[in-house]
Amino acid sequence: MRIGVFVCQCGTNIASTVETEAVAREALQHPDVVYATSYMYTCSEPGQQQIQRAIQEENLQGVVVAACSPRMHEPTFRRAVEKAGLNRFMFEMANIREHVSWISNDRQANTRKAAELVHMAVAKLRFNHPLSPSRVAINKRVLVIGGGVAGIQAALDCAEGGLEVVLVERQPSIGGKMAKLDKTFPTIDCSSCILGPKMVDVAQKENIRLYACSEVESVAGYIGNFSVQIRRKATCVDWNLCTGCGLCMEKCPAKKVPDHFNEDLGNTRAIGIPFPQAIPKKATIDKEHCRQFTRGKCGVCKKICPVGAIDYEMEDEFISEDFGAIIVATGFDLFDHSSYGEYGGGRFPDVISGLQYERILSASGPFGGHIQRPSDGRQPRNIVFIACVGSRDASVDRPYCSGVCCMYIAKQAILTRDHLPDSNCYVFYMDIRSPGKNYDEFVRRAQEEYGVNYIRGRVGKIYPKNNHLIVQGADTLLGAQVEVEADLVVLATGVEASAGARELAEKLRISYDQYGFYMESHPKLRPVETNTAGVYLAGVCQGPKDIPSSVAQGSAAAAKVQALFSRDTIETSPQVALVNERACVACGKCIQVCPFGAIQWKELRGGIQKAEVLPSVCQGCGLCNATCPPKAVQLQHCTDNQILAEIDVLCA
Amino acid sequence: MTQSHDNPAHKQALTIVGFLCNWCSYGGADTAGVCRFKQPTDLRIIRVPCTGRMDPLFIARSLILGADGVLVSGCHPKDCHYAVGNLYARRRLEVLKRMLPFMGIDGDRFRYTWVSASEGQRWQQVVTEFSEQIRSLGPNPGVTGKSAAAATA
Amino acid sequence: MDTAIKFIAFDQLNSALDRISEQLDVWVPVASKDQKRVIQFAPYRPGMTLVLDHQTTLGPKQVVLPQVEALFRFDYRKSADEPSRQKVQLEDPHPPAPTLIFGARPCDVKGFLVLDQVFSAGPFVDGIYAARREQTLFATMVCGQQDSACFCSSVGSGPTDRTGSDLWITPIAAGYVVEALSDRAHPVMAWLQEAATELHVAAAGKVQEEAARQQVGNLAVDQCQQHFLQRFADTNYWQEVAGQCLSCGICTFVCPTCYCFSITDEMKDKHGERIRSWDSCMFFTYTLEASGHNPRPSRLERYRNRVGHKFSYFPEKYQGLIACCGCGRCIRNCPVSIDIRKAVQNLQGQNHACS
Amino acid sequence: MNSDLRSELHKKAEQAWPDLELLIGWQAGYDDLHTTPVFIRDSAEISKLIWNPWCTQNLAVYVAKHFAASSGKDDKKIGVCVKGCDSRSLIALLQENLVARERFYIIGMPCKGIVDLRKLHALSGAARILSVQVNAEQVALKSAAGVLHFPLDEVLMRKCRRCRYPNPLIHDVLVGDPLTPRTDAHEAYNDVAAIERLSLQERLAFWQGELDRCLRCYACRNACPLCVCQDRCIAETRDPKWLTQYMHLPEKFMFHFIHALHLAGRCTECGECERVCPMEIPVALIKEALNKITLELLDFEAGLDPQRVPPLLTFDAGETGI
Repeated sequence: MRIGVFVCQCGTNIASTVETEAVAREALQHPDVVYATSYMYTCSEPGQQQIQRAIQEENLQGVVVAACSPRMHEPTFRRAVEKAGLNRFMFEMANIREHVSWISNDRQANTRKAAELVHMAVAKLRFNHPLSPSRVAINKRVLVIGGGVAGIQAALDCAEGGLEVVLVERQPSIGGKMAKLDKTFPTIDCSSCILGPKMVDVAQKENIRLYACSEVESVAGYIGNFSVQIRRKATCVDWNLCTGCGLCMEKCPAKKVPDHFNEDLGNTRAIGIPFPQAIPKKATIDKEHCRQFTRGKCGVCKKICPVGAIDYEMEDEFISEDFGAIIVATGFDLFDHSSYGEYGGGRFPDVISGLQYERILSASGPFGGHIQRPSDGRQPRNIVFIACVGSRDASVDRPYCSGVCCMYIAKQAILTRDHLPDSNCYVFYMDIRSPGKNYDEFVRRAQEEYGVNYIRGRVGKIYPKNNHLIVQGADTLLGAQVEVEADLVVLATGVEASAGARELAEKLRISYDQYGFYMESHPKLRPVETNTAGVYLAGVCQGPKDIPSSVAQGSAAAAKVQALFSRDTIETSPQVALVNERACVACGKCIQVCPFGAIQWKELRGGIQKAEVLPSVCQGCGLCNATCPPKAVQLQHCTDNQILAEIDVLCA
Repeated sequence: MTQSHDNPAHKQALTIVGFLCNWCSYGGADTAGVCRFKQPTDLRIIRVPCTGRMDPLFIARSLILGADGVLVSGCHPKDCHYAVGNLYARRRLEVLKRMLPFMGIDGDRFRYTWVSASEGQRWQQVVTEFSEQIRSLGPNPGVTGKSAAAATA
Repeated sequence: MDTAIKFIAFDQLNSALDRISEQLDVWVPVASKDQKRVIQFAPYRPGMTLVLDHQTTLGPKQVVLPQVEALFRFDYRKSADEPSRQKVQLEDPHPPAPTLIFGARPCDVKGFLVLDQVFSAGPFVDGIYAARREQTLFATMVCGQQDSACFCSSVGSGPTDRTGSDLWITPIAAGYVVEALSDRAHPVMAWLQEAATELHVAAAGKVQEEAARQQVGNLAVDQCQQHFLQRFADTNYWQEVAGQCLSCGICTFVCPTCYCFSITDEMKDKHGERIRSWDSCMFFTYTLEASGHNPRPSRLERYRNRVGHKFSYFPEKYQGLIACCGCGRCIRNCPVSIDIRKAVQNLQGQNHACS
Repeated sequence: MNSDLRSELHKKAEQAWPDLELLIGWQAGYDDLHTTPVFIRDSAEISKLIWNPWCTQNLAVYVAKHFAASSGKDDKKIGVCVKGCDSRSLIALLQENLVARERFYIIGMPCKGIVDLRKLHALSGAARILSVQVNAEQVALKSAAGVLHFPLDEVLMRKCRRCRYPNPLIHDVLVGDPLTPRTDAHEAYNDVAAIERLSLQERLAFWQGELDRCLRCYACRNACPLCVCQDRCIAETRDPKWLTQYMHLPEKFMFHFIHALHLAGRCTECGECERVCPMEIPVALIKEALNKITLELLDFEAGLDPQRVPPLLTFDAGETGI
């Protein structure tokens, strides 16, 4: 083999702590290396041209680039060598930036390490073989998990492009958190006025099938060919019959059922439609509170239902659907503020969360849009907003900024002043985060035009006194203690990963961070892809963000799916396991351990059994390779010999 | 690899072989780099798709041939890109870890751990701790004692 | 030059060997620590305890034909200005030093007579083997410890067979009586200080006589070349004698006459060695062809080849010399007690039980 | 001592014969101290079968390697004689679906222990052993130096002195009455514990000394009923190339790591690897150490329950402590 080695300086990113020239010089000493050089930016156009020229002029059969992480630029360089006529797998990368130059300033040790990493890459490359991808057909159906605004946007965009979409929503209605909001910042336009039509669109699009009250049970398969089992939870109402007339809800005798849609600020019935604009507009029985279930007798709704849709015996139903791609838009939950003992720990009815206040503000909310205290229905005069409750606070393991609270407090304060011009609004804040378009102007309006009192500082304590809540805090700008006699306290509760996010990630085989937010493929360059091909992210499930960003991600994910589906087939990676039939002793252990069912028996002449890998099913994990005692199964591009060659450079 | 360096921080370079899964820990090491989290320089990382790819024999061979330490790192259990690869791996790796001392090879020279792609700081901590541990153990005599001989030569 | 018969008292053995080992490399049979039964030849070091009352587990074959040896070393050197050009530099192994194998048995020495035919008798001479063989002296001991696996007398040797030896050692009650059998032995004789007395010589004569009377083994081998060829295709026969074979390499590795080897280049980066290592015809890989085809795919063909090679093909090629020294090591060490005597005896169609 | 049992064996083999195409047992070897496996294909040869404390070979070694793939003529089975320890190997093969239970007719031999020839030779010293008589629990060893008497227990193999399963755990017929096991699991790993008490340096020195004698003859591997790779063993293959042909210590360590780790959670402690080693390397200890680990860590012993999956071929997402 004739190998060329290209050591990137990455401007000064690498060159400042690694002697790239020396690394290239040493590389020339390794067997098969016939060309080695160092260059300022190997990934740049001229850098890639240099590689291509060397391939031509030096007749290179293999290329090593020592530069940044292969997770960054391996695809770039593979394309570059392929353009020059090499097979893209005749390429190896040594990571001398993230793993060398950026983690130590010891020039000598870094240079040594970089040289050894290059040596390992060369040693491995000597065992590389050209590999060619095969193609499999794509099932052009897309699954969207989560019917909040991000999921709705993704589903609509996909459907608009003619794709068949299945939208799975855990709740009885789509709409997500946005459906609960009264107005949206910074335009103060009505949330349900802008979301409602989109929800209706979902219901009306012929190529969107909506499964509400449903969850993803299991996911098998791979990009282009996922097979998903969906659990349709028993609603005890046959939705094929239910007309959404609401009669059952009217007559239901269980009247003290906490209204979750209204954040438990009011009561609802044990059967019903969560809110007037719900999509689908179908009734659901809350088994926890339904007398038929709690007391074993009632049957009022069954008697009253004009279409006979009530079915107490209904059980969860499982359906299997096949998809080519999956968009995950599972949203978020709110931080539970009861862990803040100094704010009452959930004990004071007039210390409420931001979302509860949204419901209070909402004309369709529990108080019909009149601002009143949950405790006694009195109209509050002094209202205190406390920012960063469950955000930017390492003591409750939420060190991150939820990104939306500063803005929604400003909005809520403005709306409060609008509704109750005589009221006083106070906002305790740490910093104001308002980096969006027209956002900072909006906050300034709250302060300047609406006279909201912004106090920079933390609240130390809230305690009740004479039907008021005394809010004690510090004003760090004045350096003084502040005490406000409040009637209502709104906590700007932060955003956290939704319940069950981790379990779903495990089913989808995507990663999540320590807080349960899903990991994108690359924080900047691949923001809606995951590391599992064919699974895309949209909305807050990936990290806190506001409505415009969620909608943008929904559209972006849809665009990714459209791009994927614009071809009829997809290349499958040739980095899959391969059985050497001669060495296979037919012990079956590979078949036993393969997580994907990608290995099966194959019968040769004379009834001899051998293992056989299905390359389109194999995901290339190499578990079979590690398990196979005679090493008859070898993971291509990560064979035993390749790993051994790398080890031997270091140890032998 | 027992070259000596003039820099007092590297009186003697160690050979620590790292086997990192592509999806989590390799990404975690990248994250640590991107964040400029400073780390000891003895580790040499070999990228594997999954810790499930790790035949314990790779580790045994590295230590037999005289690697001073071997570090295997993958996705957190239940968070494997391939669903269950690391669940197989942790059994196999733990069995090896317990077997090594029976054969006279210090089990402390081998560590396996789980670091996700977002845990750059944790990676820094793992590398620093393990490198310190290996440094305190000194060069691996291997099964032939060649490194010890080379050190005295 | 003093060529008289010499005597080494038991308590003088080490001092005698100390003296000899100043002049020559000396290999002696010693037990590995705590393992009384495993006896191998090892380079003599002062203070070593020799085990001379047992046959060794491994014969001294490795002294002349080591299990692994470098035929040469090679080094690729890259041209400084044109890295794609490289020169290869070869380096020969070190020349062998004069060596004495002390305490071998007649069967062990007989093994070398077989190896010599292949490596040094011509027409193709293996320089490395020949050089080492040329430098090696044998101080052989009359054998008095046959067991139920021994059959040296059956293959043209015996407990007092002096063929191939340079010195002859007879253990008597007080020590060892040493005679020179070849001119090459004279320097060694000169380093032995004590001359044997007449009493010593007489006692040695008695031991010799007693040993010479032993008929070790009753295997008849006169017609086995032909009989083997007649049995060649009789699968049932080979199933009967070797159906239980595990295909391990014990019989060949402990055999003093097995010489098959493998040649491989072992390389790291630009440096390496071409090494010769013992191979075993019992291994699947022995006749595995590059195509993947194996003409001896199962244990039966492989065991048949072992018998045929020793008792038919070899004598056919080398003037009737049987490639077996009757040491019995293959029988004694076989995990499933396969008896090569039975396999050879029954070739002739006799129903002769081997004890 | 065993003439009654021998005739019982013959009788039971005769009874089973109509359903058998082949019967694997032991026959007399080249002297009184040696037995050799016999493959009986004709009922007239049943009389060759023997059963005594010299019947050392684990005949399960032939089961997967030679006969697993072949299907019987007219549904006839393969008979195989197994001791308690050997039966565990069969179960381990069943656990891995390497053999089909219905293919085999298992003749179980409750076993009081097998004589370790090395111990006999150690007792007789240099003198040639002429004959050995075993009467109940006593051994009379006649050598050129005279007759020696000692308890049978003293010359039993190491594996027998720590045997917990003298009675075959799986069988179609039993020859003789079941016996009482001698030790509990706690004592079974005494030999491993003895090594563990050494310092790390002493352990390394111990294995360096032992493994240095290895010839890589692969007898330990080939005698192992569970080493099913055999001719494809990675100790010999060039692709992948795990080992060179050198005979340095790293190669020898590596080979034994391969052998042992491939048996982790699978070894049934039949001790054949150690018995067959011509260089008397205590290789079974390595596997025993691994068994101790898998027992403590994963609560698993190979070759007991045919339904259980070997622990390294499965996982438990919820397990803690590892």
